[in-house]
Parts: sequence; C-alpha cells; structure tokens
Amino acid sequence: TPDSRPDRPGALRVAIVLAGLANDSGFHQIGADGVRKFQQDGEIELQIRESVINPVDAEPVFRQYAAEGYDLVIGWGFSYADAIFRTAKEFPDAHFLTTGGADVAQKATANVATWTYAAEEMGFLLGYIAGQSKLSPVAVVEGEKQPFVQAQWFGFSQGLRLANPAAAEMPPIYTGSFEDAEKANQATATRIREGARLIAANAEGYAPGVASAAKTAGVATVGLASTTSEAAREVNIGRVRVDLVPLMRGVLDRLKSKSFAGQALKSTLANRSLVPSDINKVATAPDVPGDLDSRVDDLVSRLAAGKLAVEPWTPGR
Amino acid sequence: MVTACVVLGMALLVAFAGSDVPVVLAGWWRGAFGTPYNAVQTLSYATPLVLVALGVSVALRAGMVMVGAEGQMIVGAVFATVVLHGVGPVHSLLALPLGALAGMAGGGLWSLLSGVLLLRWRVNEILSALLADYLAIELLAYLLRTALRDPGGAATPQSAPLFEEALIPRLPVPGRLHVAALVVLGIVLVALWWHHSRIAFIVDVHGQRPWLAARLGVSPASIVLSTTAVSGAAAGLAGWMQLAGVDGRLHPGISAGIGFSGLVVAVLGRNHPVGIVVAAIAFASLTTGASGVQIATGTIPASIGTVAQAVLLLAVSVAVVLTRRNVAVRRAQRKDDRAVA
Amino acid sequence: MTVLSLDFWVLVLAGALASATPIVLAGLGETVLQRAGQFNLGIEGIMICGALAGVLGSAAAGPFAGAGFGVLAGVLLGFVFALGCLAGIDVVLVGVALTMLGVGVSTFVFQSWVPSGRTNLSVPTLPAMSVPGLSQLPGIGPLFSSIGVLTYAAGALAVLTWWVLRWTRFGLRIRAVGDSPDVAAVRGVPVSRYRAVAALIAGGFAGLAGAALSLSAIGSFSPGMSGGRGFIALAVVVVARRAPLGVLAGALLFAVPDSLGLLGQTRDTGLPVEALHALPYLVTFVVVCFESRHRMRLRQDTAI
Amino acid sequence: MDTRSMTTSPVVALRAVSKRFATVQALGNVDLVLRPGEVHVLLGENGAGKSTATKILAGLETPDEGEVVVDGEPVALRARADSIRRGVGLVAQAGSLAGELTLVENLLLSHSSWLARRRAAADSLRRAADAAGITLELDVPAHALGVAQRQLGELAIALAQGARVLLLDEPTSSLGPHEVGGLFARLRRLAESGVAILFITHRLAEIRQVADVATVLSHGTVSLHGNVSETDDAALLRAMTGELPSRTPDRPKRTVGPVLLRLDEVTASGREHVPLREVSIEVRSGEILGVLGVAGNGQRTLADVAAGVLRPSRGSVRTTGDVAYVPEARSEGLLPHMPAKRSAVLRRLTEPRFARFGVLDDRATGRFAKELFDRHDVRPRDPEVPTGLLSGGNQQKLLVGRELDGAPQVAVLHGPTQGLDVRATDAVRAEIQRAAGEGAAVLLVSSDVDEVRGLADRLIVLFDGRVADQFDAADFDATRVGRAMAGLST
Ligand SMILES: Nc1ncnc2c1ncn2[C@@H]1O[C@H](COP(=O)(O)OP(=O)(O)OP(=O)(O)O)[C@@H](O)[C@H]1O
Ligand SMILES: Nc1ncnc2c1ncn2[C@@H]1O[C@H](COP(=O)(O)OP(=O)(O)OP(=O)(O)O)[C@@H](O)[C@H]1O
Ligand SMILES: [Mg+2]
Ligand SMILES: [Mg+2]
Repeated sequence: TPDSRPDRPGALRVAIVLAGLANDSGFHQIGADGVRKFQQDGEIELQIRESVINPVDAEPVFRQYAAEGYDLVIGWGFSYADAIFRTAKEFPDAHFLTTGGADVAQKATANVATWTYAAEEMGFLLGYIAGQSKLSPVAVVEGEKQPFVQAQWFGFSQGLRLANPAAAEMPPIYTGSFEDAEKANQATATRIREGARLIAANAEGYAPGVASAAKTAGVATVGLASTTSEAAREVNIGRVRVDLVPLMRGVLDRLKSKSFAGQALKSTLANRSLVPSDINKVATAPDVPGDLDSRVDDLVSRLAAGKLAVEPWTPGR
Repeated sequence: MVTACVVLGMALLVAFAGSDVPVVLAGWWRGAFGTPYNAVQTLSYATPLVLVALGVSVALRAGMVMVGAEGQMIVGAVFATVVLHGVGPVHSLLALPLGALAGMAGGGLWSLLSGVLLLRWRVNEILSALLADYLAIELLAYLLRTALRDPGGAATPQSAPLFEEALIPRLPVPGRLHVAALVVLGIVLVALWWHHSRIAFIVDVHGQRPWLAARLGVSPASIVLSTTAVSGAAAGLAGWMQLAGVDGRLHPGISAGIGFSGLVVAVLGRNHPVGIVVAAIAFASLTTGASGVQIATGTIPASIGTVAQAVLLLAVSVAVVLTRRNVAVRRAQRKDDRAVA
Repeated sequence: MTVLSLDFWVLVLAGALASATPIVLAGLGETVLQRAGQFNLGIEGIMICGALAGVLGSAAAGPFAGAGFGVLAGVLLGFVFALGCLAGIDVVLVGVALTMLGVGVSTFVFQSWVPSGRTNLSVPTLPAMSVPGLSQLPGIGPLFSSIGVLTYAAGALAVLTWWVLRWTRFGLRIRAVGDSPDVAAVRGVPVSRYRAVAALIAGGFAGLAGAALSLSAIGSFSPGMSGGRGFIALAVVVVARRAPLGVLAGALLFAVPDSLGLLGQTRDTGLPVEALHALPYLVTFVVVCFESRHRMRLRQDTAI
Repeated sequence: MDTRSMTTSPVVALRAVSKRFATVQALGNVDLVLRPGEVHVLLGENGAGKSTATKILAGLETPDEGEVVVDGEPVALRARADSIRRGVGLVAQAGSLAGELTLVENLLLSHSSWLARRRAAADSLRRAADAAGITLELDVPAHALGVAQRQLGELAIALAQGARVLLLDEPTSSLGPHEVGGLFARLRRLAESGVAILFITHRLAEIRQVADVATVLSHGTVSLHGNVSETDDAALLRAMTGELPSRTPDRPKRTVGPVLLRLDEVTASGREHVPLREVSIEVRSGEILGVLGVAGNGQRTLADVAAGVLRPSRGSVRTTGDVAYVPEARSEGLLPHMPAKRSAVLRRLTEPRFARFGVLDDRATGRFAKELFDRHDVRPRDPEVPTGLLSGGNQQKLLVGRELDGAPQVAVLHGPTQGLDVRATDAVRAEIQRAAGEGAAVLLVSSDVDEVRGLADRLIVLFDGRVADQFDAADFDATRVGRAMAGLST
C-alpha cells in the first residue's frame, strides 16, 4: 500500500502527485520509487496520488496536501509546473518540488524546488550502450513526439555514433501514444521486417508491445525496463534510469535543517542520478562486452571531466 | 436493483482495497464541498461543463447528438491563443472580449463542419463530429510543436503564457473561480428564457417532424446551422475560459475531457438549464471528491476513485429516473383527485 | 523500398489486418446492439477489461482460454449495461459510466496483480497461421504468411453476424426491436429481453476485441492499451451503416490509413507526424462524405 | 347463424373488465364474448374503448378489474407472447409492422421456427393474401408501403399465422371497396372454418356484409349487444351516440376562382415503392379535386409533393397561400410524445398571442387547444394528455381540425376521415365542404370511393404513378373508374 504509519514520530509528511500510475515502469515509477525508499526506511510519511493526468486537476490536489500540512508536495508530471508555482504562492510556508523541462530550472523560488533531467545525456548513454552491442541498423520506436523525447533521441544518436561509428540509424516512428502497446508492436515488427537489429524505446506504457515484437523476431532492444514484461527481460540489453534517491536525500535533509530554498535539481550523468540499469546479457545481442559497467563508468568520468560533451537539443530541430 | 447490484460491487471493490464505504463517502463530501476552497473548486470545474452542456442541449433539441464539443473547445482555444498572441499586450477591456470572441468563432466554425455536411450530404453528425475531434487534437499537437511552441523551451508541448491582461480576473473567493463564471451564470439565465421560448419549441418540432417546422417558416438549414453554431460557440467559449481563466496557456490537455463530459451533463440534466447546472455540479464533484476520498482513506488507489465516479454517476442517474417517475405519478394522482372532485 | 513499392504496401496491409481485428470484433457487437435500438459508449471500458481478462486467462490456462475469459469479462460488463438500461438510465450515461468502471476496475486489478517492482505478466499469445496457397505468392505472399487466429475469427464472425441478423428469427426480432419497440411488442417480441441479450452479445464481442488486443501479439497488459479503439469501433459502425459486412470494410477503411500513417514515417514524405497520425480520420471523413453524397444523388428527391 | 351462438362455447372472453388511464375510464365492467365461427363486430365512437378492449384480449394491456377468459379458464396475459401462444392474432389500429422489415420478415417474427425460412413464409403469405383477394408487395421494407398496403399486409400476416382468434382493429379504415370485398369473403370463410373474429369498424355498411354479432361500446360500457340480423342501423347508432347523426349536407354550389395549386410534369420518388411520374394537375379556388387509385400507386408521394413536404426531382409545384396538409399517416403530422396542446397549436404557433417576450405561453396554447377540441369534439378535452395516447380517431380529429381551421387556401387531405366514427366523419366532410366554399383549393386523396365521389368536383385516378384517367364528378362511372384503377384504360 502506498501509505503506512511513520515509524518515528516527527517523520516528514510527503505527498507525491503522479500524472500516471506508480507502477508504470517508466517516468512515474521513477518519482514514486524516489520517495518510497525513504518511506520504507521510516523517514517519511508518504502519500502517493496517481493518474492526475491534467494540470487543471492537479492544482486542487496540491492545494489540498499543502492545506493538510504536508511538509513537501511533489508534482511529478511534466506539465505541472504552472500549477505548482501558483499553489506555492498561496502557501508560502509549505514546500514543493516540481518537474519540468530546462525552463523550470531558472524558476525555482523560496519554497519551490525544481527538478529536471538531462534528456540528451540520458539518450547519450542509452545510445552508447546500444552502440556497444555492435548491432545495426538501430530503430527508435516512440510514443508522442514531444520535446523531452526528441531531446533524448537526439542525444541517443550521438552516443550511438560514439560507441559504434558504423551503426546505421533508421528514423524514429512515433505511434502518437505513450500507452498504445499494439501500435508500438506493429511499428516494431515493421522495423524488424525492414532489417532493424536493435530497437530503442522507452519504458512507457507501450513498452510491452515493443518487447513482444522483438522477442518474436529474436531482435534485441534497449531502453526498456526489466519489469516491462518477461519478454523484455529476454531481449533488452539495458536502459538508463533516473535514480532520484540521491537528489531526494538532499531535499529531505534541507527540509529537516530548515534550509529548503529554491534549489534547481537536475539529474545528470555527472551527479550519478542518471544511471545505467537493468543490464542484461541477452542472446539476441551476443556482442555486448562483459565490461559494459566499467566502460560506462569511464564514459561518465570523461563527461564529468569535460573531455566529452553532449550537444544539446534545440526545439524546432 | 441496478443500484443495489452496482453498489454491492462497489462495496466489494472498496472492501477489497481495505476501507469502508462511509469513510469514502465522507471523504468525497469533504473533497467536493467540505471546505470553501473545495466547494469553489467544484463550482469552477462545473463552469465549463455548464457552458458546454447548454450548447449541446440546443443541438440535442434539434435532434442532433453533438459529440464534437471536445474538438470545438480545442479549436476555440487555439483561435483565442492565436489572436491574443497576435495582438500582443493590450488592455484587458479589449483582450477579454477579443479572446472570448475568438474562442466562439473557432468553436462555431469547427462545429459548422458537421452542420454543413449534415445539410449538404446528410453526413451523420455523430460521425463527422467524432472525426473532427481527432483532427482538432492532431492540429493542436502540430501547432504546439511548431508555430505556437513556447520559445521558453518546455519539456512538454505548450504555448507561451498569455499576457497578464488577457487572463480572466479571479473572483475574490478562495479557489480558482474566475469572473467569467458570472458570464456563464448570465448565459444560464438566457438559456432559461430560451428553454421556454417559442423558438426552442420550433427547434423541438424540427427534431421530430422537420416539415412542420419548415411550414412555420423556419427552414431546416437555418435550424441545423444555427443550433450547431450555437453549440460550437458555447464550446469554443468554454475553451477560451479554460485557456484564459485556468491554464493561462495552451497545452494538449486544454479540453481535458470537458467536451465529452458536457454531453453527459446535458443528458443527465435532461436539457433543462437548471437540471444542467445541478448535473454539472454533481459531475464536477465526482472529480473534486476523488481527492477527498484519497486523503480520507489514504489507501485507496486512484483506480478505485474512477470506479467510485462510475458508481456515483449511475446512482445519480437512477435517482433522476426515480424522481421523474415519482413526479409523473404524483402529477397523475393530483389530476385524478381533481377529476374525482 | 519507396512508398510506391509493393513491399511497402504489403507491410501496410499486414499491419492494417492486425489493427483492424479488434475494431471489427467490437464493431460487430455494437452492430447487433444498435440493430436492437441502443448504443454503447462504454465499449472502451469493456475492451480494456477484456484485454486484462485475456492476459489473466492465458496465464492460467493458455491463450484460447484467455480469449474465453475476455468474452466472459465483456459479457459481465454487458450485463451491467443491460441492467442500467432496464433501470431506465439514458444509454449515454450508462455507456460513460461503463467506460469509467472498466478503466477503473482493470487498472485496479492490474495494480493489485503487478505492484510496483514486480515484472509485468507475459503470457502465451494466440497462434498466427498462414493462408495456404496465397502465402506462396510472389510479392504479396508475406501478407498472408502470418495472420492471427482472431483475424480469421473476426472475418468468420462478421459473416455469422450477417447470417444471424438476416436468416434467423432471433436476428429479425433484434431488428424489429430496434426498428420500433412498440411495434415489436405488439408482434409478441419481449423487447427488454432481446435488448438485454443484445447487450450481452455486444459486451462479449467487445471483451473478445480486448483479448485480441492483448493476446494477438503482445501477451501482456498495459492500462492504456485500448487507446480509444472503442470509440473508433463506434464510428466504424456508423460508417458501415450497421451492416456486419460493412463493419469489415469500415474497419479496413480506418485501419489501412492508420497503418499507413505509422509506416509512412519510415519514408521521407515531408509531412509532419501529426498529419500522418490524422490520416485515418481524414480518409474516413472524406470517404464518408463522398459516400453520403453518392447516396443522396441516388434518391434525387429531398424531403424537407 | 342464430343458433350457433347458443351452442358453441366461447374461445376468449372479457368478464366484467374495467380499465382506467390517468384521467379516463376507458372501460367499465365490460363483457365481451368471442365464439368460434362467429364474426363479432365491435362498434363505438372514437375513444369509446374499442382498442383498449382489443389490447387487453391481446395481452398488451392488463385489466384493472375483471378477467380475461380463454377456453373457459381465467388467465393472466402478461405479454403479447402469452396471447399469441393461445392463438390470438391481432391487427392493431396503430399498425404493427416493423418498418425496416418486409412483410415476410414481419410474419417470421412470430414464427415457431428459429430459422427465417423466407421462401416458405412468402408462399404462405401469398396464399393467404390470394385467398383474401389481396395483392401484396412482399419484398420491400414495410416503411415503403402506404398505410393501406400496410393494413392489407397485416391482415395477410394475421391470416397466414392461422390464429383461432383474430382481433381486427379498424383493418379497413384506409381500404377501398375492392379490397374490402375480397377481405370479407375471406373472413366469412375463416369464420366458417371455426375461427373467432373480432372486427372493429366505423362503417356501418360493412357490418351487414360480414358480422354475426354486434357489441356497441359507449363511454367504456356496453350499450348494446345482439345479433346483427336483429338490429337496424338506427338502433346501433343510437347505442353509439345516444342520438341520430345528421345527414351529410348536399353539395353546395361553389364559385370557382383562380388556380391555387398547380403541379407541372412532376416526377418524384418518395418513400413509396412506386414513384410519381410526370403528373400534372391544377386545382382552383373553391374546387375539390379527388384522387382515386388502388393503394400504393403514388398517392402518398403526390400528397407529399403537393403539400411541399417533398421536393420533386423533376417538374414544378406551385401553390398560392397557406397550405393545409393531413398526411396519410396521422402521426407524421403530430408530436406523439408531447402534450396534445402542442400538437394542436402547431399551425398557429407564430401568432403573437402564443408568446410573451418570446416565451411560449402555455396557458394560451392550452386555451386554444381546448377551443379546438370543443369545436372538433376531440376527447378527452384534456390539452395536457400526450398526443400519442389519444385514441386513433381523436388524433385524427385533432389533426384535421387543426389543419382546416382558419381558412387555408390550399388543402391537401389524404384519408381525412380514416378512423373516424360516423358522426365525426360527417363533421369532417362538412368541414371540407366549408373550406372549399370559403375558397380553398382542395386535393382530396382517399381510398373511400363514395367519399371522393360525394365531395369532389373533378376526379383523377392514379395508376403506377401516372394519371390514368380524369373526369368530372358528374361523369362518374363505376366501371370506368374500376378499369382505370386496374390500369386497363388507355
Ligand atoms: N408497421 C406499421 N404499420 C402501420 N403503420 C405504421 C407502421 N409503422 C409506422 N406506422 C405509421 O406510420 C406513421 C409514422 O411512423 P414512424 O415510425 O415513421 O413515426 P416516427 O416518426 O418514428 O414517430 P416517433 O418519432 O414518435 O417514433 C405513424 O402514423 C405510424 O402509425
Ligand atoms: N395508454 C393510455 N394512456 C392514457 N389514456 C389512454 C391510453 N390508451 C387509451 N387511452 C384513452 O382511453 C380512451 C379509450 O381509447 P381507445 O383507444 O380504446 O378508443 P377507441 O374506441 O379505440 O377509439 P378510436 O375509434 O378513436 O380508435 C381514450 O380516451 C384514450 O384517450
Ligand atoms: Mg419511430
Ligand atoms: Mg381505436
């Protein structure tokens, strides 16, 4: 259950509002998992509110939690920012965390921390892992054509080229829905029939469709979660996950020490909040090197040292 | 019996999730009406529903089922965004009517697509409106990715925020109820007049026997076009209200299912303006109450909130049916008594 | 391979066949229901429950049992629909409530079954078969090399539905009930019972459509997987003018441009992706307009 | 004939049945006994309760008091199916054909086999129709048939079903003499073979041709019961209305004015199977043009076109002034689900007195309706009753009254007296005379040849959508008309 009594009195009360389901293996699960850990440790009292799809619907929810005296209200959805900032103005004593694109980073206020992630870097690392498999051509299957997604696949191409300059890339197919597994299945099957040897996708609602088509054809995938489906376990090389825990650790600490103020958080490779995860040795990608972990570490340190840069995506590209 | 069955099923589900019905109901009440803010919030949800439903009811009386409000809201909001961004910051006395007119024009024009095709080639209006909804969604997605994109660079598609003067001022109440809610109230009064007007009766007649209406000098073309345009304009106006009163900028969720719910509200309110207002508040309370349920129980996942909404909707509908039956019986009895006397 | 090449179109058509299947199935049920004078806005909710029931059934007893489970779940929700209508609630309201109910229940069961951190179920899928003879044809052979059993079933059920509506007393009675319930009652047809049966049939078909979605190729459930297909099915029934064989045509009319919109992205068309996504709606729109116009020309006179 | 009613035991009967609708006591303590081999005619004014009695026998309504007896046993008929199972066939007054289905398919609706064997059903239907002297179109959906053809079709279906009790609620109201003749012969034969027949009509002349026993209802109670051979028309009429109706006034002299209705080479295909083909007619002010023809030869399309409800595909229609229209199917001119006052006010709705500040004045419409009901004897005089719940005849009175009130310049009347009782029929005919006298151009379409002959100045005969013959009323010649109606004239 998403809620349990605090083990310790005086535990922080945290509410997280998700635009989707907490067990979607994707974006919303990142948010939920990021706070659930602290709940399990008894450090916070947690309430999770799922599937508040529209920002219009989310605002009263934020407000309700703020009015109920929650210490931290997290809006975990990309279009929540306006609603969070509006609510935060009404509740100057409450604390909020909002998510958004690059734009929110500059908007953090005294009681609103912002979070975003380096989509290009996430894609870059994913592309790097994909390239390590030496599989080619690579095809992207994705849901909606949205800025954060476009940025990710822009980074992906760079990572792929770095790891495997010979890799051919097919243009992405956007099915038009992050949920529609059947269309993703059809798009994947088509790409495979056209020769794709590796399918790149994200761990969203449509992911089971990608996994099953890949499994049927004996083709590898990258970007899916191993919880996506059992098929995904058998074909997916790995993915890049947002690990919210380190950043959340800091937020909670500052809340406790009453020094919470306007942080702009960003998950990056350098701060180890974007991490490779679910790395599998799968039969469909025999050439993935055994020392993938250390190669990734190496890549991350080169990035951190500034020896390597990911070109940022700009809208309208 | 249906209610019994459904309530039983609901109770089972809730029990399954580890909570009990009174707590859920109390939570729903608290979420929907328990605090001034929540009550205002419910009203604020109800506002666009009322507007859309009033429009839909006009078309329903002419015998057309309007499922196009969703798309009309979108196109209305797009028009308003384009116009407002186009003129740039102007005084709110200009910006507000301009936005409203643009919204109505957008919604009205989009609805005329169905109206004209129905008249010209008898294209089923449910079908054309449904398809037009999807087209509007794709159009919005395209514009938000290209011409109307927020230059500030957001992670999700959205337009730049409207300038300050274009935003509808809020009423001095807790919660986000804006001044345009008063406009809607005015529209309800007009609708009340219209509902009992002679022309509305002629529209009814057209819905059942077109030739009789035609003989009164009201041509099918004028009825079909005017009723679709009115329903579209109402939806477009609602689109502007969401844009300038609630969201402050255009984004893909601008219509948020309101167009679809508006049809439900019109049916639930049986086309009567007062019925529509009551139905809209009841329907809005389904959404606002869901938060209360969650907070009250703490354990119930959102999906159960959706189930609770369905059950409440069925329960309210059954209540409406029973009340109507009672009223009819009582009326007959009264007449009987008079006849005996 | 260009947009004009045969291979490309084979791919498009193969995709269309698969994606038309659930729409045909749901549309057939809706056809029966509409012939009985009602319509169900809740197909979407039934479909998603059918998809989940299909997965659970397949996990327990294999894919064919899964399809059966899907039907069963659909019939159950069809029963709720029938009850709601019998209670005198407007069909629009019952349909909307049913959509909410279906979405809520399926999500709830799914979350209970597969909580956060647990791996989603993968279950055996229904087999696909090739059409003997046709699959050996050069060029278009691949189109027939692997067609799901439910695609065959959808075709067969369309013919069966047509046959039942036309050649059985049951079918005639359903049509009479839809045509005019008062008249049907005078002819001795128990109207409510026939409507209820039609609702169960429609529910069963929608449930099977859901199972087709989860069991034809994917073998897993995800909460949003019905993706608005219930509403498309409704539209297709209108396009088909409530004729079972018309539903086949209507579903393909939608599915082919839909598939084309997906695969068109792999070619350099120069069109924005939204235009490709809009393709099926646009094509359906245009075809319906022409068809209506043609129909009107056939009967030259216009009633006022 | 007389002894038979003594000896045979009843198949079905109503015993002391009462039935009340909200404000109306439709039946009070009614006994009605149907015996095999007997044609039992049920008479009464519009709204007397005839249809209600029939519906109770058919299981469509349940009595408040009293019981239905079948084969000597009291039974509870809960649905139409119960009484079908007991062999009770019905031709309902409002029509009971599913419009989307053909006649054959309508027959199959209550067949015992679960398979729709169209060929066999068509054969049995055709046999039944032939035996009754009826010609039918079996392969078109019922909605494409005119009312008369639907009535014939329903009769044929009832006959083909081989019921042992036949309830016929005004089966002849829109049939011509030719069809009625054939039908009666068939009914007599059926009676002789042991079928019990209940027959409702307003045409007294028909009674003696076919009926053995008569029951008269007046305001829901039995006012006369006896063998037809032992009663005379005057007694029946007295029992129905309590008085003798006045005679139809003789045709007054009218002054004929300018052409107010003109059809030029009109070709049109309406809902009827037979389209209208190149029809040209002129009707002048003060003139009544009668239209005759076997049902289904384009009459309905002609009326629709003349009234401006249907736009012709070729040719032109010109009317001058106000057009009154009484369509063949009365419900097409009414709003069945709305209060009767709404149906009543339809023609005058735009007058200022019916609205205040644009709001429909319900009291004014109520008053108007009440006056209209008084003038045209629409019963009950309750403007709030939903139109569709008025008895068939009263709906017809409302419709005709509404249309002919207020001196229309053109009147298109299709079967204006169908379903009306003797008195109301006379009243409507007088009303038509009056309208023409006041200068209306009247197009009168009717299956009742005598009615047309009695009222019209000129006649045309339609066959297969064309004008087969036309002549002045003075030249009326039954053989010539018969030939034209059969398509034999050149
Ligand atoms: N099967 C039938 N047999 C005989 N008459 C019929 C039949 N069906 C309809 N009618 C008559 O035809 C007329 C028009 O019927 P129709 O069913 O078109 O009405 P409608 O427009 O559907 O009415 P409503 O809107 O009240 O349902 C009515 O007078 C009715 O009595
Ligand atoms: N369902 C109903 N609800 C209310 N009143 C009804 C209903 N059915 C019939 N009535 C009323 O009952 C009375 C008897 O009607 P019924 O139809 O039996 O008359 P009828 O003798 O058949 O007349 P007609 O010759 O005009 O057909 C009428 O006043 C009618 O308005
Ligand atoms: Mg009807
Ligand atoms: Mg009657």
